[in-house]
Amino acid sequence: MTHPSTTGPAPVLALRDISKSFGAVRALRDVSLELFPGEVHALAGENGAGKSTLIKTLAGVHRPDAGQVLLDGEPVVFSGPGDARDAGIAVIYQEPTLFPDLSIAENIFMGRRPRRTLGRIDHKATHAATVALMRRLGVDLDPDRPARGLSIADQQIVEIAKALSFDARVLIMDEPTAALTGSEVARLFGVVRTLREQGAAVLFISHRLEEIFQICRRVTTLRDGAWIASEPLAGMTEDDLVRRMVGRDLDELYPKQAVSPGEVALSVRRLTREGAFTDISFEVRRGEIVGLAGLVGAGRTEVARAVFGIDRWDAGEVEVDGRRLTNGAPSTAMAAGLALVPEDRRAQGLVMDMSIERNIGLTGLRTTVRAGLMDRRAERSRSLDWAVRLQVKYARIADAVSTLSGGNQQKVVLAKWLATGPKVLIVDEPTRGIDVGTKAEVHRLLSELAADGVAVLMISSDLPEILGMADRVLVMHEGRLTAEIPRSEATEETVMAAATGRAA
Amino acid sequence: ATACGGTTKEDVKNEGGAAATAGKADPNAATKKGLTVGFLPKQVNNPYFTTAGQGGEKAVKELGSTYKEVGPSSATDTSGQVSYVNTLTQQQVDAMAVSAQDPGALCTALKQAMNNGIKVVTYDSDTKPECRNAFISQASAEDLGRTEVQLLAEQIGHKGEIAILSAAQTATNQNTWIEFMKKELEDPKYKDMKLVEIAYGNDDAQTSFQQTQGLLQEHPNLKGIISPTTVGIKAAAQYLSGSKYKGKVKLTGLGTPNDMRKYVKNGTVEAFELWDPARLGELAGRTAVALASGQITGKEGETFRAGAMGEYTIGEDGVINLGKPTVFDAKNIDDFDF
Amino acid sequence: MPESVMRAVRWDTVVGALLVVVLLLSFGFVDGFGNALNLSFLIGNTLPIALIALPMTMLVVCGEIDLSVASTAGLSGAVMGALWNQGMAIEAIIPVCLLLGVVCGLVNGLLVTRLGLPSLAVTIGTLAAYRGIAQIVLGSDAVTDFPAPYLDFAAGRIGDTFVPYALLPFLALLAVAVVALHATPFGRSLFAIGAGEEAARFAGVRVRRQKLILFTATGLMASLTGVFWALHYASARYDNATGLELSVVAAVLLGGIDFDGGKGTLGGAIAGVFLLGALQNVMSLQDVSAQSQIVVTGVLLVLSVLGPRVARQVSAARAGRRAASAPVSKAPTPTS
Amino acid sequence: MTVTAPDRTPVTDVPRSSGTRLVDRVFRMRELAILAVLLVMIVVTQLGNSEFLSEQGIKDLLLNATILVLVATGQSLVVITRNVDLSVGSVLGISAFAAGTYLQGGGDSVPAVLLAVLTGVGFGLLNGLLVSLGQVPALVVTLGTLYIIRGIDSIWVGSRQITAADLPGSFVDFGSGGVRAVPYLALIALAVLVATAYYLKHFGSGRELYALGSNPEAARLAGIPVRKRILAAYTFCGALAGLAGALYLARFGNVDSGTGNGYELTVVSAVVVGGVVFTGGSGSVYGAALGALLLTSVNSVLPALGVSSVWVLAINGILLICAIAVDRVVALRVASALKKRNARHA
Ligand SMILES: Nc1ncnc2c1ncn2[C@@H]1O[C@H](COP(=O)(O)OP(=O)(O)OP(=O)(O)O)[C@@H](O)[C@H]1O
Ligand SMILES: Nc1ncnc2c1ncn2[C@@H]1O[C@H](COP(=O)(O)OP(=O)(O)OP(=O)(O)O)[C@@H](O)[C@H]1O
Ligand SMILES: [Mg+2]
Ligand SMILES: [Mg+2]
Repeated sequence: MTHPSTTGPAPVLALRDISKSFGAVRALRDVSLELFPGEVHALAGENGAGKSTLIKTLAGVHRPDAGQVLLDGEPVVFSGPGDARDAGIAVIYQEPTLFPDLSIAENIFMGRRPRRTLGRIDHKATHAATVALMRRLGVDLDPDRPARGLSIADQQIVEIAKALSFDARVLIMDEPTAALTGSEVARLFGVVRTLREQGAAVLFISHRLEEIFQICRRVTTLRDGAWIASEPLAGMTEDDLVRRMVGRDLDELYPKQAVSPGEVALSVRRLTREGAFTDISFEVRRGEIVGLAGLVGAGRTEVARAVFGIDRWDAGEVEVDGRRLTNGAPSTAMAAGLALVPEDRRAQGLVMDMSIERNIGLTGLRTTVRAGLMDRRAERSRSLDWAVRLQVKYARIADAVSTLSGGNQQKVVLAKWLATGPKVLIVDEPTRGIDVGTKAEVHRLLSELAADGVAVLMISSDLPEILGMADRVLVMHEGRLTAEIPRSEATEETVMAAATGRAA
Repeated sequence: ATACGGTTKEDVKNEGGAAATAGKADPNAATKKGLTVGFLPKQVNNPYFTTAGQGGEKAVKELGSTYKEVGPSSATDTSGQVSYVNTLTQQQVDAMAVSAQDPGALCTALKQAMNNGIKVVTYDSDTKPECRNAFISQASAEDLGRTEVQLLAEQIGHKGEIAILSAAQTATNQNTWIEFMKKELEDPKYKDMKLVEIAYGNDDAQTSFQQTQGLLQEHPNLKGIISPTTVGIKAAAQYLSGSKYKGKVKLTGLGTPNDMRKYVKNGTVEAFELWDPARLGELAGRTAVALASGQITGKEGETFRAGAMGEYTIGEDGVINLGKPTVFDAKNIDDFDF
Repeated sequence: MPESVMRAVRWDTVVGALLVVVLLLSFGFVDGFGNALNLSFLIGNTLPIALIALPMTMLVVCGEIDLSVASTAGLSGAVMGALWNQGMAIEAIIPVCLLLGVVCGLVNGLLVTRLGLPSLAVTIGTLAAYRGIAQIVLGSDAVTDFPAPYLDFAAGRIGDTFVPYALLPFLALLAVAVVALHATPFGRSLFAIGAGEEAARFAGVRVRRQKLILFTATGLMASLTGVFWALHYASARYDNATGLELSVVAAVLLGGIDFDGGKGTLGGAIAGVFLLGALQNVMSLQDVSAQSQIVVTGVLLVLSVLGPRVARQVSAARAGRRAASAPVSKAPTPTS
Repeated sequence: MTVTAPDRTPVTDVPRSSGTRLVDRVFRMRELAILAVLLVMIVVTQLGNSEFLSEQGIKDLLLNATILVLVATGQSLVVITRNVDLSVGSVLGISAFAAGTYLQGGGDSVPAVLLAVLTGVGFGLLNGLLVSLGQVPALVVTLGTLYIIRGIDSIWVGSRQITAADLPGSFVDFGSGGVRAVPYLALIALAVLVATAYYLKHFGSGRELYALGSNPEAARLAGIPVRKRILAAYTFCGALAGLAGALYLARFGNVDSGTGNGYELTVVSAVVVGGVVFTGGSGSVYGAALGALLLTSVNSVLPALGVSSVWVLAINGILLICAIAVDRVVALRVASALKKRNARHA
């Protein structure tokens, strides 16, 4: 295998010809990788390329079917995640793995808390250490609050804090930034740079290519479980990287079609939910894509949940196509033509143990019915249709969605809601964890839907995505709408100003 | 039928239920050998029923027949008992001796058994009379009820508040005895005694324990407790012996000598009574064989010889009385072992 | 191995097969098993468990449980007895009892769905409460004099066949339940609720309503069982059917219904019910003691969860070997 | 991408006054709710019957609770790990009989208690191995072992029984004796309870029990030895059930094949009433102990008030539901207070 010659020390961690299969799926085929101290190494590939599987193999979660893991040049066999941790490898998994009932501090220090005599836990020291970590990341999370109820972004931050607390030699991060906005990402990168200077090796996965270019020195690309290349990023362009990942040139990432908006499809008036958001009013017209921007925790998700009826609102009203929605009733919202692609795909978007087919079918329980009974053939063809349209990569449509890669799971969530043929589509972080190729596809799809007269409300923490796709941008700050910016005036500066509350 | 066309209790009463005991008794018929007699206690693994079963086994073997015992492992598993009746019917035993968990629930199954030519004897706890050929009563209910009151009255000097700690609220035999206790208390010589409460311990040690505690707390002037159940009296005795009430509150009722020996010796209990369960089982076994041999049919007035136990006469409703219960106290308790 | 075969080796099919094997062996080798009378005993005594197992399976599939079923049955039996003693007509009593069951189920359902209490805790509470009310209603009475036609219907069989009359309505109910669980949107949503309640809610499934319906149906079926029990055993007492909940739960678990929710089939549950019933019948006929029967039930339960797990590992190992040579699968093209 | 300064205020230098306060407070409030219910009940009873809180009365209350407290303590450890042990009643029964037979044969008290505990440990290990190695649903497995152990018990015991007369007098006296109103048995239970609670709060492996109940998958990824911990929880639960068996023998002086029958529901009720959540990860042994005390006290309160025993069962059930409802309402209140407090835009 040809690696570009690297100056400096020997690799701390290396994979040699690793293969791993799940049942009939060959997730990794003869993949090799070397991680050097003091470098940030990117791992790139489409959804389902095998990135997470590779990381789990490094972390001792999966035992490779063939091949070797080398630590400091010595072959090692990790019998479990504990072994990898003891070897100085810290991992942030793609999906947050917190203990909802334990405090944030306990989550961070689980298993290796500061001790007092007789092996008792030093609760005070744990608390202080957590405070210090939070300060380093520049966030304000109470170390004593339970992890239950944290937003995905906050969960991700706790995961990062957990990994940092190890002072590990090797830090592995599987899409740590997927749920974060610019400022948190910047903070994170600051910390990562410090670590790098201290000699740690970092393996970084992200579907946001600009982030890869921002912080990484080398990149390893995977395609369909196979190793494609390991090379320095210097001199590469985003297009080069995409070509490696996808094997072809990329379509335009933001294929926004110009549409002239029709009549009002979704109208939200003076909506208030105590403790979450206050006095929210806006309209979305047919054919329009409206972006909803804001910092993490601004309350965007809460607005979407309330509009769809998951949470009850305390005051205000919501209309879809002129029909008033009942407070707290998702089924009537659905009947009125509303669809919500939720932010947390694992808990809210999918029934993980159910098949792809049934998951997509779940939103069609009212339509794929004949004489009161399920019409299985209609259900299957509806599911297959959408799975294929969204290029979900799966072995069998009857497989549980839990066996899919993160990005493919996200596609199933989209499929499930697009299959309802909504009039108003609310998408909350629709491309979180989706690779560039598919992201372009999702954007094209949203754009087409809008062109067909669907009103789209797009919540996203990916500012370029908002700017690229939205006809209008609404901005929230601390539970209130602070700005409405037309496409022509929307720039990073104007949106961020409103999001941080600096502009009225 | 009533005006609205439904079937009510009245209609059923008018129909009347006649259970015919077919055939005619031949007192001189030979005792058949090689029969199979199935014993079906309320609960297997219950020491009381095991002792009774041993008596039955002795009798049946002596008469040259085969003894077998089946039964549910819980005393409240009525459906389990029903299916054991079905099983015995299915196995075509010649007679069965049943201690019924429920007077009505076994009826359908028992009648089915009788239709299949199987003789049915109940012992310890009866069913409705038409569902069996004969019932072996451990002692007349009247005797038991009245003597227990007499025993307690002597111990407390015919004066003071008393209470009863029974088993389950539905236990038929308990309820009959309690009725007779109340009747006995109507006698003027008990005018200074007052029955203040009947508590139910469900034949469960812990519940009986707590019910005893409750009785004592609620009635600080309580002088005596009657517990006509072996489980209840044992639990009450254990509680009393470890509490400040020991010796002050008298306890009597139905108990086995082995259970109660310790409490009689340490002064918690003066005297209590019981019939001999082994004799109860033996009589049940002999009656079953007599029925299967055609010596009796279960009609009132018929008599038969039950080996060394002597001659027995069938009373009203096919009831056969075992005899008077034995009273145990410090003097005689060591003569018994069951 | 062909996919269809692989998929057929699920625990519920195993239980079904086991039932068939037990029946065949018993017909062949156990004296007195095969005749019509015994079979009718077997079916009659198993029906109460089977009746409650129908709604219980659905409840468990959607991640809830109702331990108060036996008490509800006891309560409706007690009320039936009490009203009968009052001189009310049986034709009027039975609907009243069924209505009572609906109320009991509704109370459970409301406590679970409105207050958000765990159903295990709620129904342990109502298990005591309903039984207690039954005790207050009927006290120490045992009512046995129900009208003969009703008793005959509940305990009798069709001519000399092995078919108890009561089996026919049960089969009808079974058919309704199977269709409801496995072929309607309602049933589909139950599986979704059981496997991922929040995701189901986000998909517009009316979680609380579905659960309420199920609890109510469970109450109804429990009271129907109570009425049947009182007539079948010709005895209405407050402690009728005590402990039946554990038998139902054991049978349903044996049938491969996963208590975490979201998995299982009614066929499996009913096979589990009758497997236990048949085994008990056979063991009794063979003079196996009650104590040993308990052990057998326990061992079966443990095997019922260990079995599928071992099977899964074996088939996973096999699939792994196959995959080594197979090409990577791509997204298939749509078939329609 | 432009990076704007985060508007979040940095964390203040002074850490909030003490350790894991907030999470604890949630538990503590729930325990207080149960305690309040218990106290109200006792005060009302005392007003209605002055004998209730006499020395004997208090002793009885404590004695009644002892055995359930022990078993509930063990059970809550298992429930915290998102499992359950239904076989505790059977284990209690068989270990009580084991200790009894040993004593009957002229053995000493201490080895007898040890024998009971070891019997419990044995069955606890069996449960733990089946659940953790087989990775199968605990409910089914322990329902299975409930039947198996009960069956073995009744085959072994048959119709034998051990009565107070068979036991050394000192052993039986110990069962009902105590320091004034405080029975020895209650002191044993209290010691076990306090030690367990301390362990759960202050030791890493104790916290790990909560962690793996809260999110088993995450626990695996965090390198927690999941199987070992579950096995330990079951063994401990079994040991306490065994100990409870020995104490049962001392207290009631009577064991037969039915001892402990149906106890599992009572134990589960106590644990649930005590606020230990069945989906794992939260609850405390103090709560479970309070739940046990509440349940057994109800059984003493009603007879002491002269409520006919016909009503006891119904009232029991209704009280149980009220207790969990109160607990739930309190929990919801705390949660919403928590949310308000943490809302970043107050
Ligand atoms: N536990 C599992 N069982 C079966 N198949 C699995 C399992 N985990 C992963 N796979 C399969 O392995 C392949 C690689 O998945 P992996 O999660 O590594 O992808 P990824 O590169 O991380 O993708 P993404 O960018 O979407 O996160 C996919 O086809 C996936 O379906
Ligand atoms: N289910 C929940 N329980 C408790 N708190 C919650 C819950 N969901 C969100 N929150 C809190 O409410 C606040 C608003 O979160 P929300 O998710 O609405 O923000 P957002 O603008 O959508 O940000 P993002 O989605 O980027 O995290 C956050 O502080 C979050 O921690
Ligand atoms: Mg991934
Ligand atoms: Mg959000």
